[in-house]
Amino acid sequence: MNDLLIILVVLSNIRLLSTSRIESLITWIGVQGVLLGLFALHARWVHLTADVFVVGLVALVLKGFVFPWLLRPVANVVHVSQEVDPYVGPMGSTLLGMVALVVSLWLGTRLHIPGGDMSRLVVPATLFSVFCGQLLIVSRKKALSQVVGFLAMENGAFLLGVGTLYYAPFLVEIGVLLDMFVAVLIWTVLIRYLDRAFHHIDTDQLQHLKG
Amino acid sequence: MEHGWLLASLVVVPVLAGLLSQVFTSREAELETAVGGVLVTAGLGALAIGKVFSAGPLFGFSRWLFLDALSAYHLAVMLVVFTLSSLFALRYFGEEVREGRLTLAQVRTFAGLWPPALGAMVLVVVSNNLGIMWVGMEATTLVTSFLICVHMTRGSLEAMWKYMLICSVGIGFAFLGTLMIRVAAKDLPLDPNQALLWTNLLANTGALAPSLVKAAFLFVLVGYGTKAGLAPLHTWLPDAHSKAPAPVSAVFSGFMLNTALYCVLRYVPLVEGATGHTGWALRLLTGFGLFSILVAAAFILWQHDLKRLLAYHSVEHLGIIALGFGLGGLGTFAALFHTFNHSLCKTLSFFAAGRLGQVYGTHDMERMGGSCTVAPVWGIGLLGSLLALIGMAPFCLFMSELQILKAAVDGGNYAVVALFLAGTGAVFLGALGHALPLALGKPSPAVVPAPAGGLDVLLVAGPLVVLLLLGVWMPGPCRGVLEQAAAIVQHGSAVLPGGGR
Amino acid sequence: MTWLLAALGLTLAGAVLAFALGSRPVACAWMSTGVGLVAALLGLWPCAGVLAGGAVATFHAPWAMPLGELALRLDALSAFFLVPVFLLGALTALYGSTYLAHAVAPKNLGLAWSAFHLLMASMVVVVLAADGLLFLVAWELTVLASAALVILGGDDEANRHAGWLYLSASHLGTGFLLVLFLLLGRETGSLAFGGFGAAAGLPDGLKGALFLLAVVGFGTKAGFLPLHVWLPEAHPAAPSQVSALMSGVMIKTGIYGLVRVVFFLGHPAAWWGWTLLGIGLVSGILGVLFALAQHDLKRLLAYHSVENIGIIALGLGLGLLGLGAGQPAVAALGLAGGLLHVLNHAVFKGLLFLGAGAVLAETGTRDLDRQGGLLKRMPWTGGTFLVGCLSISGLPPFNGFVSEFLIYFGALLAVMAGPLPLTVAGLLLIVGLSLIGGLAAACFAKAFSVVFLGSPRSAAAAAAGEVALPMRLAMAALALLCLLIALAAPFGLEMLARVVDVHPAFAPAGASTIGVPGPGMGPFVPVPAGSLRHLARAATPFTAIVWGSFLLAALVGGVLAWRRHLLAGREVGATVTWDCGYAGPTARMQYTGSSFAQPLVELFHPVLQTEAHVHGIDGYFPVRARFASHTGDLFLRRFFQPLFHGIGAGLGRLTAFQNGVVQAYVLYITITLVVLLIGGLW
Amino acid sequence: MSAAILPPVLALAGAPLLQGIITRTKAWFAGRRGPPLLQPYYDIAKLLRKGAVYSGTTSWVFRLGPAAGVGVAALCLLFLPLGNLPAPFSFEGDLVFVIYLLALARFLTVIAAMDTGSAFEGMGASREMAFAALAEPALLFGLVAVARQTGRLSLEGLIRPIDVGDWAAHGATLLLVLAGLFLVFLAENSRIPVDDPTTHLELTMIHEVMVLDHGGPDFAFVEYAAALKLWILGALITGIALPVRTGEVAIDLAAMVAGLAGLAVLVGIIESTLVRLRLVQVPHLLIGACSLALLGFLIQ
Repeated sequence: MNDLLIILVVLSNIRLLSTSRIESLITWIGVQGVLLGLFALHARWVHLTADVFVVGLVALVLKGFVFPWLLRPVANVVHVSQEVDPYVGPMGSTLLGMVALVVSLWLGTRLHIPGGDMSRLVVPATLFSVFCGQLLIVSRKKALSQVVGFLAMENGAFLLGVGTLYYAPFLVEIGVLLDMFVAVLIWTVLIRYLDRAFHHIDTDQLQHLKG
Repeated sequence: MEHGWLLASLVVVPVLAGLLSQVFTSREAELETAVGGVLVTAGLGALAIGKVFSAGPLFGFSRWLFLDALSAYHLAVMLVVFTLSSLFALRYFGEEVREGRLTLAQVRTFAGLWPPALGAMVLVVVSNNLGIMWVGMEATTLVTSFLICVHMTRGSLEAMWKYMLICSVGIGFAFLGTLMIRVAAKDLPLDPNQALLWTNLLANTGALAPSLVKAAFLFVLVGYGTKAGLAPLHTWLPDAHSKAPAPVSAVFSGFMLNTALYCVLRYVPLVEGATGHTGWALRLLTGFGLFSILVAAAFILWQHDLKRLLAYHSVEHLGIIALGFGLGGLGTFAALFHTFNHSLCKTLSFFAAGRLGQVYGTHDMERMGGSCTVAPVWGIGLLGSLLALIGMAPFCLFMSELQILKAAVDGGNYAVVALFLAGTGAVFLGALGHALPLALGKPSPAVVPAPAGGLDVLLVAGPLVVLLLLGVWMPGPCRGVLEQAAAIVQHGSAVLPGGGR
Repeated sequence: MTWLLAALGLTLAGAVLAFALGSRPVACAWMSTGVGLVAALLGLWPCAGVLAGGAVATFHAPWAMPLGELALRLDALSAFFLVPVFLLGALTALYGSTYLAHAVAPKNLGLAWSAFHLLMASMVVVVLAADGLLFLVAWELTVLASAALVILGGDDEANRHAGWLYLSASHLGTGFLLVLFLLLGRETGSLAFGGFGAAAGLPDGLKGALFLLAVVGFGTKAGFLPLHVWLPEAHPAAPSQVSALMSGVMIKTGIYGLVRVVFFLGHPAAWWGWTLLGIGLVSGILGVLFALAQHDLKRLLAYHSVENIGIIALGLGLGLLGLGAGQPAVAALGLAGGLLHVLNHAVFKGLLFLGAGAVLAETGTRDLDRQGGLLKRMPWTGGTFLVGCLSISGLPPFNGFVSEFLIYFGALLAVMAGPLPLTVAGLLLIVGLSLIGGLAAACFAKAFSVVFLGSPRSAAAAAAGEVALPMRLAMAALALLCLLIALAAPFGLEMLARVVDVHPAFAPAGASTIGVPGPGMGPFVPVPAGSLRHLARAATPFTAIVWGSFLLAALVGGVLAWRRHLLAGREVGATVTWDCGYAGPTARMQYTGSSFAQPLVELFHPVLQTEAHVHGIDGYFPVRARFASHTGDLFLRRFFQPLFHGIGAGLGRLTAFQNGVVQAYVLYITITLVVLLIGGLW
Repeated sequence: MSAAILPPVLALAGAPLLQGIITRTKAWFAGRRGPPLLQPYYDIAKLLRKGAVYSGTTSWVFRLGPAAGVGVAALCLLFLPLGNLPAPFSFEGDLVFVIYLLALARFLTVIAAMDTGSAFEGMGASREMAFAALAEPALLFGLVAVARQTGRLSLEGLIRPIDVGDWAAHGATLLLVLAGLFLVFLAENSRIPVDDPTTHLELTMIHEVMVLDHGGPDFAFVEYAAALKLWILGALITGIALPVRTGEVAIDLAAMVAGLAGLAVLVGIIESTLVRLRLVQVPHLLIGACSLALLGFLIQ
């Protein structure tokens, strides 16, 4: 079941790479968030305590629903629905994603996780999520796509955390999620500002500062 | 446990001050509240630092918070920079408030975020828990991002966007690294609540999985390195530094970068311990350090914007510091020394650049000639700090760079010696070429000379005198502090025997 | 040592006071003169004591600075180099009391004096320091103080550029010195000079590397070609009093450092001597050639500093070759000659720069071809300048000849007695030195006659008058010294021997010198009786030269008296200069400096690459014609500028990476991470 | 000691005679009778009896030059041996002293010329300094080459020991060195092919044009100093060229005097048969002189 959830997360990443519609990006990052929330609860099911449960639930709600809920209005306000002419298109991104998958799997074999009671897929999936997030940030031009990429990266890290540790201090996990939440808030505000100042959110055109 | 609240207060007080400032409706009162919060924190910090160096490390909250020589040293540097910058902020924004160029909302943004930024950075250095340390670092990024665009312009928005995106990516990597080190310590018989404590990890480095620790360090290095401005991860830095208001730039350059590097430092003894003291982590730091120096040299040569110039100097000096740590031995000591020197010096130069920018209405160096004539106090401040930055004796930066060079020579790293000298040499040539006309050229007749007040003189003379004095005289206690801090980076063990409640 | 510390303290106090008195120029000037003179008196006394055979004085205090200690040490070598420092320091301060106000903007006067005293103090510490760190700090202070003076010397772009070039060159040179001292420190255990003597026992390869580092690092300061490029820019830009100090004394700290380090390194390899000899020949000949082609009086003098540093290097190189070949007489004479030339050059170059300053103050230009006829208007300046010209050209009976004679003597011995390599070295040196001498004479014949003789070429020159008394006094004192040093040479040999004896090869047995020979001291054979035995061979010639000088004065005086006697009562008429029958000669018909130098400049065109800008007459009717020539620095134009521009352009390409595209920035991070991960986990 | 007095006395008395011999030789070649041998003496005596006219431009430098020329030349004579006749004084390295004394005289003459402000004299002065800078190394080189033969460092030490044996052993070296020294001799004394002292075109002259403005006793001093210089360099060449070392003062003396006279005749012959080189070629000649001396040094 754990492995299944992880594979679903990987697939959701590939889906993120292969779309250029902002709407679908936001949807799928939400789906990924739900998957991760479920994974957090399921992976730690045996050792479940109240605070771990709360963390899992908060993660599920935040990543699965709150973040998309915050991002979607922004996309509407700034009137952006589609990546036009990205640096690397969906096809290319997906292919690069495959390469990243291979690299992740190789790196996964090099990183031995103590204990052995965890899914062997956690590390490659984590790395793959991170690479996918990077790929989104690098290849896309709209600010929103990059935020989604950033979230995908963070999701990868979250995957590693819950996938390998049955327990992490409540304060740390909540602190991390809180930071996440604030970050997304700031992103949304910032994107609105950008749109107001530049009348677009094409980050490739933010090139006034150089040298 | 009684120390716990002292340490916690260092985080809480500034946050409260930030909140408190929001209730005022007078721009001056808001600024003063924010500055007051910083000053109170500085007083508390001084108390804590004094305790560390007189009685050993402080611990609190089940050892989650702690202050040892290394963090106390960084805290001291931070408080100096922050206090000076706050005083300068009074001067800098006071000017703009008087001229009516700053709205209440803008002042409110600044006053509300300025002390919490200090709180976030303090949280980084007082955390024994590597996870909380990360939380503090991320909070720093989030809190400071809006400080960049106090003056909301297209440029500052662009800079803020890049800052947020790049640093978030970096911090994301750092989080992964933090998790990996936790995973590496999975098998240790530690209470899960205590497993991410640096002191505990340090006590068990031998039992950590080496490959995972290595991977963790790479993620941490790249992640925090991004925030620290090591090339080629530094790309956000010139934009953010040049577009932020001067006091913010000063804090960015003077301490935020060091905070990030401090995080990396905490990992160094762990990694070295886990990989059997082969110098693997140190070599990486050396490489990043040298590369940063060389890259910064290239950009300094061709720079036109004063604040961007200073930003690249930060890249250079963070590179020098990283190099010092990478070389180990005397280099560690020197790198810590250099941390203070660079922070103080860079703070001063950003003050001067900011104030002169107000006077000239531009940061374009070609239009800023003759600052010693236009605004003698700040002109001298800029010239002095630039000379210090490029390693002119008898400023203390010369001394610390010399010590780093000695570490390299002693280690027989001739390639490092050559590259270091070449890089700093190129920086010297380039920056001096900028500095001389900037200070001594003929000002354009359109510029109105600006008078300087007592606070200005204090803000310039104070740092300059300290920089000069430390270059020719290092008091015994200072040396002791640096040696204690250096021992922690090198062996880590220095903290353990005396530690504990 | 107490006296020296007092002198040092006084000078430092002077620096502070001058800054405080900045708004009262007159008080500031007199205070500074007083400080300079008193410090010189205080400082010269112990130096004289040590040179006269007194005990080595040391001072030691802990220094709250890692790696360093406040250790000073006054041995014969330090004392010898301190003499010109104090001497010229005092005289330039005296001169400056009226001069500096001409050269520096009023608001900067206090700062300039402050920098002057700081320069003095730091030079004293450089020469006295017995600790690497202290030496380096003082060394950098010297640079900073003198650069400040260069920049203050004028309020324009040119001065700033000169200051930039100077600081940059010094910084790059210091880089080599840092490595040098740190390496020495690593090999001998600490940065204290006391232990550096152990470096004599190091492997040859390492010693060679140390030697090269010293040559490059110190050579940059001293002005070895081709590291001299800052010198012709910075020296003319500074106020003349400071040019005198920089050219006369400050660049000698480079020689001091080189000598000190070479002495630490013990037995020299043959190629060290050849290196210095080569540098000396190139610097000497090219230095004087470039000087010959200049129109700017102070630039001309600056190039002559390169030339004289070349002569000093020739002497030192011969000394090292002699040591290497086991010819102590050649070694002693070469080293002594080189060292004595250090003192002599300080005196006559100081004099010449002060003279140039007086001319500049009166006519307002450094351009040779706008001067003329000043000897009648400025008899003191002209007379003393002539003495300087004769001295620097190495002509008897002045001091330049004495030191060159010592070097010639060593070279002659090398030719006579040495094995073949030493013979060749001696021959090269003789030819080189005589060529340098001939060219220098040509150059100073030009400089003196164009400035002081004939009739004025500009209104300013015609209106010039003699300078104030303090300036005249300083110049007269130096001119007198030019003569006195030559006349006192026979008595000075013993002092010179004490300086040379600081080298461990000459150290008298039992005497403690720096670097007491340890077990691994290397293969050189200590000469028991020190160097005096060899130098004494020059006593007879020196005495003969002194008597010859007196006789010459008597003969010339006699001839002059006879002429006076002959002309008494006869008709002595005055007329215009005969110009082949042309009845209306004008000042513009005189030979200019450029025309005077033309045959040699033409001959050496391949090296000088003088650019001529001719705007001549073509056509049948007379039009205005113009001719201008310019000789830039070959090494600056053909080597350093292209090199640094190339490096700069290469680095400039890197800036394309900061292209403003945030995606690219993130990509850098990703690539870095992936590369590190793959590399780190492979 | 008595023999040591002879060379300087002879020089002081006989120097102008060499000039007379040269002029006479040239006249003979031209088929004229020429002026009497003692004409230079008459000239000097006549000049000494005249008054003086000084240009208003000049200063004391102008007046110092001629006197210094005579003084320096006289001082040099003290260190100059004449074949086997010893010099009154000698010390190790006196050859350097003598050469630098001559340079001193030249320097003072040149600045005296420049003092007039005349373009012609400037020309001469400029050329004089340029060529001297090249002649000096050649002269020193030649003497050092001989010194290496005899192992002594004074003029007396390097000339007196040269005997027939030396010529037999190192004839080639000495010959080459002599050739070099002879070229220097011609250049230093402003003879053809370097300079033509009798031309009437100021633009092409070197030494003569420098002294255009001197008159009366000053000009007498200039002429006399030039004669002394001719003697000094001539004596060096003769001393090396003629290995007559009998120890009999009279014979040695006669040989040297004859040698000097022969040298003067040789100069006369050269001046009659060769033409002056173009000025730009003079440096080549002097570099040639240097190379000859070097070659001589190398083959020993």
